[in-house]
Amino acid sequence: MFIEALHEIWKTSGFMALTWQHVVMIIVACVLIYLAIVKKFEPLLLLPIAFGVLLANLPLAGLMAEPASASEAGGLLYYLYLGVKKGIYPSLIFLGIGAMTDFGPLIARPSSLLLGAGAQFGICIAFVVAVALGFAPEEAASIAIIGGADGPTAIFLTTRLAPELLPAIAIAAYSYMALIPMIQPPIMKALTTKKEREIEMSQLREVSKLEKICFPIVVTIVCVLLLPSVAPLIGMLMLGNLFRESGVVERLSNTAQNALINIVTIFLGVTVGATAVAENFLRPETLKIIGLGLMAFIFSTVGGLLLGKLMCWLTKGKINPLIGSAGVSAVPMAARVAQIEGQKANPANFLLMHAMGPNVAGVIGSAVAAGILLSLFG
Amino acid sequence: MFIEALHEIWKTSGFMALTWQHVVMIIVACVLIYLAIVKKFEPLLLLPIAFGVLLANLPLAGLMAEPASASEAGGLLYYLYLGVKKGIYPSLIFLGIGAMTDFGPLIARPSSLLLGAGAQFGICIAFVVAVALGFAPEEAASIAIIGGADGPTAIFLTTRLAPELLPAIAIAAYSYMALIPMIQPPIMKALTTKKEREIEMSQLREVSKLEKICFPIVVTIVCVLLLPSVAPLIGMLMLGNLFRESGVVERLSNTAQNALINIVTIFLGVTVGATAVAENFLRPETLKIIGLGLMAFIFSTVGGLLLGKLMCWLTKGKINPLIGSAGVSAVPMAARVAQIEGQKANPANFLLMHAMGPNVAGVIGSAVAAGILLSLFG
Amino acid sequence: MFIEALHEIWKTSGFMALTWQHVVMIIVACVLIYLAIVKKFEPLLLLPIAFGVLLANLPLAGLMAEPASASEAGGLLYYLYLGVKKGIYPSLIFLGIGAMTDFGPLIARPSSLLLGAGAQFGICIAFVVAVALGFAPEEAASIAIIGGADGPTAIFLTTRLAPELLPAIAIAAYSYMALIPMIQPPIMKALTTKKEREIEMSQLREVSKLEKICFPIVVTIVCVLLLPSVAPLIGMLMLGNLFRESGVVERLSNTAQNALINIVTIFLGVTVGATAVAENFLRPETLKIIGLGLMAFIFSTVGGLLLGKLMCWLTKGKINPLIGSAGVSAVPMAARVAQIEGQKANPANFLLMHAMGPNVAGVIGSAVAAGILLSLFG
Amino acid sequence: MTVWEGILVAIFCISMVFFVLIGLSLLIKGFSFILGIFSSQMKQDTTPVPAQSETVLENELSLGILKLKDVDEPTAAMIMAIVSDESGIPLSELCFKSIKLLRQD
Amino acid sequence: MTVWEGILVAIFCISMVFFVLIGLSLLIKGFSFILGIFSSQMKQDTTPVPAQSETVLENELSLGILKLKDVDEPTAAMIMAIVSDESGIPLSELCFKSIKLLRQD
Amino acid sequence: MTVWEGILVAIFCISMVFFVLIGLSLLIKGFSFILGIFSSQMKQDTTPVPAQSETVLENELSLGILKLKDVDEPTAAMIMAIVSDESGIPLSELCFKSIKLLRQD
Ligand code: NA
Ligand code: NA
Ligand code: NA
Repeated sequence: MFIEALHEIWKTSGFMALTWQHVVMIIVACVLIYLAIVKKFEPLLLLPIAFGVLLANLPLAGLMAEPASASEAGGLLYYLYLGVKKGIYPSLIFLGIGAMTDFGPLIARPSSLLLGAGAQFGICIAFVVAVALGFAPEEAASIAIIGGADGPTAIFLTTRLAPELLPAIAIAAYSYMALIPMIQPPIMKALTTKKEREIEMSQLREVSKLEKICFPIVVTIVCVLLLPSVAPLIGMLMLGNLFRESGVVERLSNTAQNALINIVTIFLGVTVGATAVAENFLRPETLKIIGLGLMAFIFSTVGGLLLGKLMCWLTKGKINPLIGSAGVSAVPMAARVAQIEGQKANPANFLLMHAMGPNVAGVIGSAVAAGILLSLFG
Repeated sequence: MFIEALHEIWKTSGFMALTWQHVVMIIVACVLIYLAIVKKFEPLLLLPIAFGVLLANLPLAGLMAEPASASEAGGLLYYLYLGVKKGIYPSLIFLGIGAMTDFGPLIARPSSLLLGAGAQFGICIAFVVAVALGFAPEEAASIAIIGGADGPTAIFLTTRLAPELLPAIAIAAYSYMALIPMIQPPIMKALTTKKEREIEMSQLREVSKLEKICFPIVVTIVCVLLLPSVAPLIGMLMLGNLFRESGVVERLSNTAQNALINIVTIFLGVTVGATAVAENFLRPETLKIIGLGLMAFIFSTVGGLLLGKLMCWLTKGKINPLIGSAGVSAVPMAARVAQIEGQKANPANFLLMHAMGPNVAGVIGSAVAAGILLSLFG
Repeated sequence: MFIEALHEIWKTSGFMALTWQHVVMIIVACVLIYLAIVKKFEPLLLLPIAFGVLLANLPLAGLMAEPASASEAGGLLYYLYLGVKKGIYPSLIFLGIGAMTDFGPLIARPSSLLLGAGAQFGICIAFVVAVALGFAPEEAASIAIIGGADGPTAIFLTTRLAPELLPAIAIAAYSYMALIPMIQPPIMKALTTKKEREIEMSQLREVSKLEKICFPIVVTIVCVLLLPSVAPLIGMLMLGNLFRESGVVERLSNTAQNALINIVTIFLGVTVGATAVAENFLRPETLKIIGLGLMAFIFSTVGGLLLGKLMCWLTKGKINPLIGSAGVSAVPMAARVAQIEGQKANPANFLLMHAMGPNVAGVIGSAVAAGILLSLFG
Repeated sequence: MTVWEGILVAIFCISMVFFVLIGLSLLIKGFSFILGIFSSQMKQDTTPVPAQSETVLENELSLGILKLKDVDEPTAAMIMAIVSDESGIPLSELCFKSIKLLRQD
Repeated sequence: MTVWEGILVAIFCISMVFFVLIGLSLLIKGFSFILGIFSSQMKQDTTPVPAQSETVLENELSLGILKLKDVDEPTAAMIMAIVSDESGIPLSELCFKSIKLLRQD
Repeated sequence: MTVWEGILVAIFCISMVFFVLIGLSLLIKGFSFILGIFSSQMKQDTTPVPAQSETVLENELSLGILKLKDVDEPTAAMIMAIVSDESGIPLSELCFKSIKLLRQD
């Protein structure tokens, strides 16, 4: 009986069921943990995602198991994943992001929105190439949105259009967002002249509190009327921003920025990671997605920079084209990269606040792009 | 194809589906946002409610859409609204309120509970008038509870008795609670003599920690035994208060007062607002509800004041009748109004702590009234 | 009609339905509240549990009522209890505990894990006795896990194996954890000589940050591969610890340690308490469980101490056997008891950090034991 | 439901509210009385219920209840002002148990 | 979907993005203009948008906007430094409204 | 289940617990050994495990690890005492990285 029980334990242990695919995925998880902790690649999301990958690929743990019947309990992560599946978590993260974001620089210079639009260029390029590589349109759209450089938007769109690609797209999106300081500078140097990079911009005008309060309301009305499918993202982003700017609900603003977004981030990260089981991650598609994602990022940067150059030319040198690259979103990393590159060319050059305009515009831009893709393929 | 897609986008955009009712509701939402931010009308709830009204009336956004099938996802707010529908949020808000409330002044002078009972008078008047106006008894009860001046209680009762009236009742309840400093003073001046308002009250006795700890337990046992239907409200209110007074679970008390109540407030506000779609809000009933709500508030104040006068007479001038008006709940606004009016009549008059007794008694009073109405019509 | 309504209210009031069993349970609840507040018996869980017992035994309140139909709402605690039933809360509590726990002392002296294993001895003894007393194996396993001295683990296992025993087991587990300073010292004195208790231990080596980061990853992989059923507990415990040690996601670590664990603790406590309705609590089994639980605690302490003595002998007096008793988990109470007893014997004796190793090892030990029992009977 | 019935319901409702709350008030009075007897034996851990306005309270707040260890009163006052300012809590509502100085050498 | 269709979709998508964002930008411009007219009558509660780097900002922060009650500037500066250090918020991002001293006797 | 079977299960259970935890302990030992070799090349970012009691620790806490900028030690100590008092965290558990003074002019 002792031997039998031991045999029973062994049979039900994960070692018996371990395949080389599992081992590869565990190694992938460890690499992601390494990137998150040591290389500090967007650790707030990549660390939970990586641990989710680890947990999902330890065989027989059944953390993502659906309940076998109504009376039995399913896996822990199955329940937490419902918030991803129903699109709740990305919206709540946007609520927190809205409460953290100062749209002041955008309101002070509304033309930033153009740069935020230009930096969605990579989405289009990646979409075309993905279609050419044989992806279905829904899949191509989900892959292309990596170029929006916005994690929650990418997760939101992918859960609705191509849920089986979710882990690859989420991991690619967050990894490239973390790689912004490596991806963007060479492109910035290649596409701009030193003279352009040296341009100092005039100080932004002061933005009144009233403008800041009206902004989220106006943006919600216009964007949701034009693109109803984008309501969960833009609506929550702007609600969070209204909490922030109204100044009368500091409690709610603080909670949206802290407890709520953190809880949701943990649940979102772990469960998105846990969808990366070997069967649907160790496929050639994953490599294609990683490649397409990089391409999308590069072309988004290119788009933003080229539009920046155009605006520089139109304004006769009042706009430093470097701030265009900040239009990819990835707040506030991309704006900081613009600041650093600007200061390298001209130590007296402080682009940070000027780059924040396109930077936050990029968040709206990717959400709008997601809304359009959702209208077309949803 | 390009034209087709554009046509498709246009057809699926909200502009096509926009009706004048939507526009009216959007304007209502903007007015509510204005009241919440500029006039500071209970912004913690009115701002989320107002934004919920806005989101729900941008056509085709489908934020409150039920899932078409088990496999498809419903709207974001549909899921968040489940907590309202199942009566979970109001109870959790009461948990937080309990953790914030000091029942000391009530324990020091238990006769405050009478004033808290008197100030439910408006509920009865409004109920009779609502029945006379042709509302069904369930609807009349839900409308009347606005006179309890207690948001979560009103929402709790309405979701159980007349869910289609929820937005109107919630908005009316929170708006009038914010209007307390305007509604009450004229009534107070009309019903009391200057001599009465000048009465200084003797200092309250010290309340021992032991009494404060026993209070929530005793109230729970008695109230829930008498009115089982009130258990979710009184039970959670008293649990929160026990967290506070026990002094051994500060962590839980803090979380109930902060993260938990704030998260629930956001979800409750936005989703209650989102039930205010044009079809069931732009009706004559809504105007009637707003009128009945005001009436209920006025008669609740009258009831509290008259009972205050009676107690003043019975105690031979030891009770200042102004504290009766604080019995409507609306903690701590109504108590502050009593303090201000008392000090206007007699600058040496400090009624705040004396008014806190009836004020917190009013919370229990409205919950009890809700329990009775629920027993009768639930 | 008036009389009728009064009769109706009375009939639906709890007084009519009150039985002596309810009264006994209400008294039990009050005793538990007394123990939690005045005696400070693990109040963070015992206070919510006690209040849950109170609420569940006020008749007709229906807080745990299942919804009668899909459209009707169930009781408040029915919904909150879903997180217990589906095993979500214990895992989330483990996430928070992981974020609070420093495994450094365990890594510095890995042999602590042996002591953590020895202190699961009471689980075995209690299991055998429970089987002998006629409990079904699933029930016996759930009762035995009380000896693991770990609340969330006990709740996790019991919800899966013997949900009807949940309240008795949860209350016993948390009560005995609080009683550690009374249960352990006599056993410690009986089983060790004064000379053994006087042993000073050499200072622990420094543990590098790298080791601390690798630890949760390695433990997760090994434990979950060996015992997949333990994944929700060990996985979340180690994820929390990785949040803590990585140093790059302080936001998530803080939220896991505060808002999240507190919210879950409130919900878990109240709903676990609310399962203690008279019918399934006032049974001879409950007394048996309480007795078996005490026995399990005693034998766990004995097991830890005896293994401590063995290790003391093997290392020729380098290990103070007192730290063995800390292996029962009950972090950090058991470690403190070891410190106090050590210092009584030798005022220069600082065992706290040395006892923390077996203490945190005990958490892993009980989780592993739970995993084995779940594999065998789940 | 006729208006007449409505009036009856309303009267019934308000009388029930009074019945429950008067009952509660009597119960609390009784309980306080019983606890008052007990508490004479027990250690009294009472908290005063402030009946005066906050401005009055602020003046009442004496440094006497503070345990000051090697800190002079002005420093203590400054520390209290800092904490009050930072936390946004009016001084009248802050409760300091002790302020001690760490090595003023 | 053929590549050709894909290109059309892509062009359509990017033009829609531009269309929406240009629309928004014009709307914001218009709104700001209208609000600018109104705000001349209204009390201006404006917050400056810092365009310089943070280090520059730190120097700009003048004690002038602080209401100091019975507190000298060095003490105020020290208090600000303490709060900044404790909370981990750089001084440039902290906003003090007033620092007052309670009884310096 | 007979008692005899119960005893077998119990023995099996405890031996499995020992098996898993001994395995873990060996693994950690091995891992620590391997990491120890690596860490000699790497920058050591270690945290000491305090083995003494907290009261001892409090004395060990030296101001030497603090970067003091234009602040004298007594002031620094006072600041630390304030923070400790406010936050309720004993000084032995607080970790100050630097205390700097802003314009003592
Ligand atoms: Na973007
Ligand atoms: Na009331
Ligand atoms: Na244990």
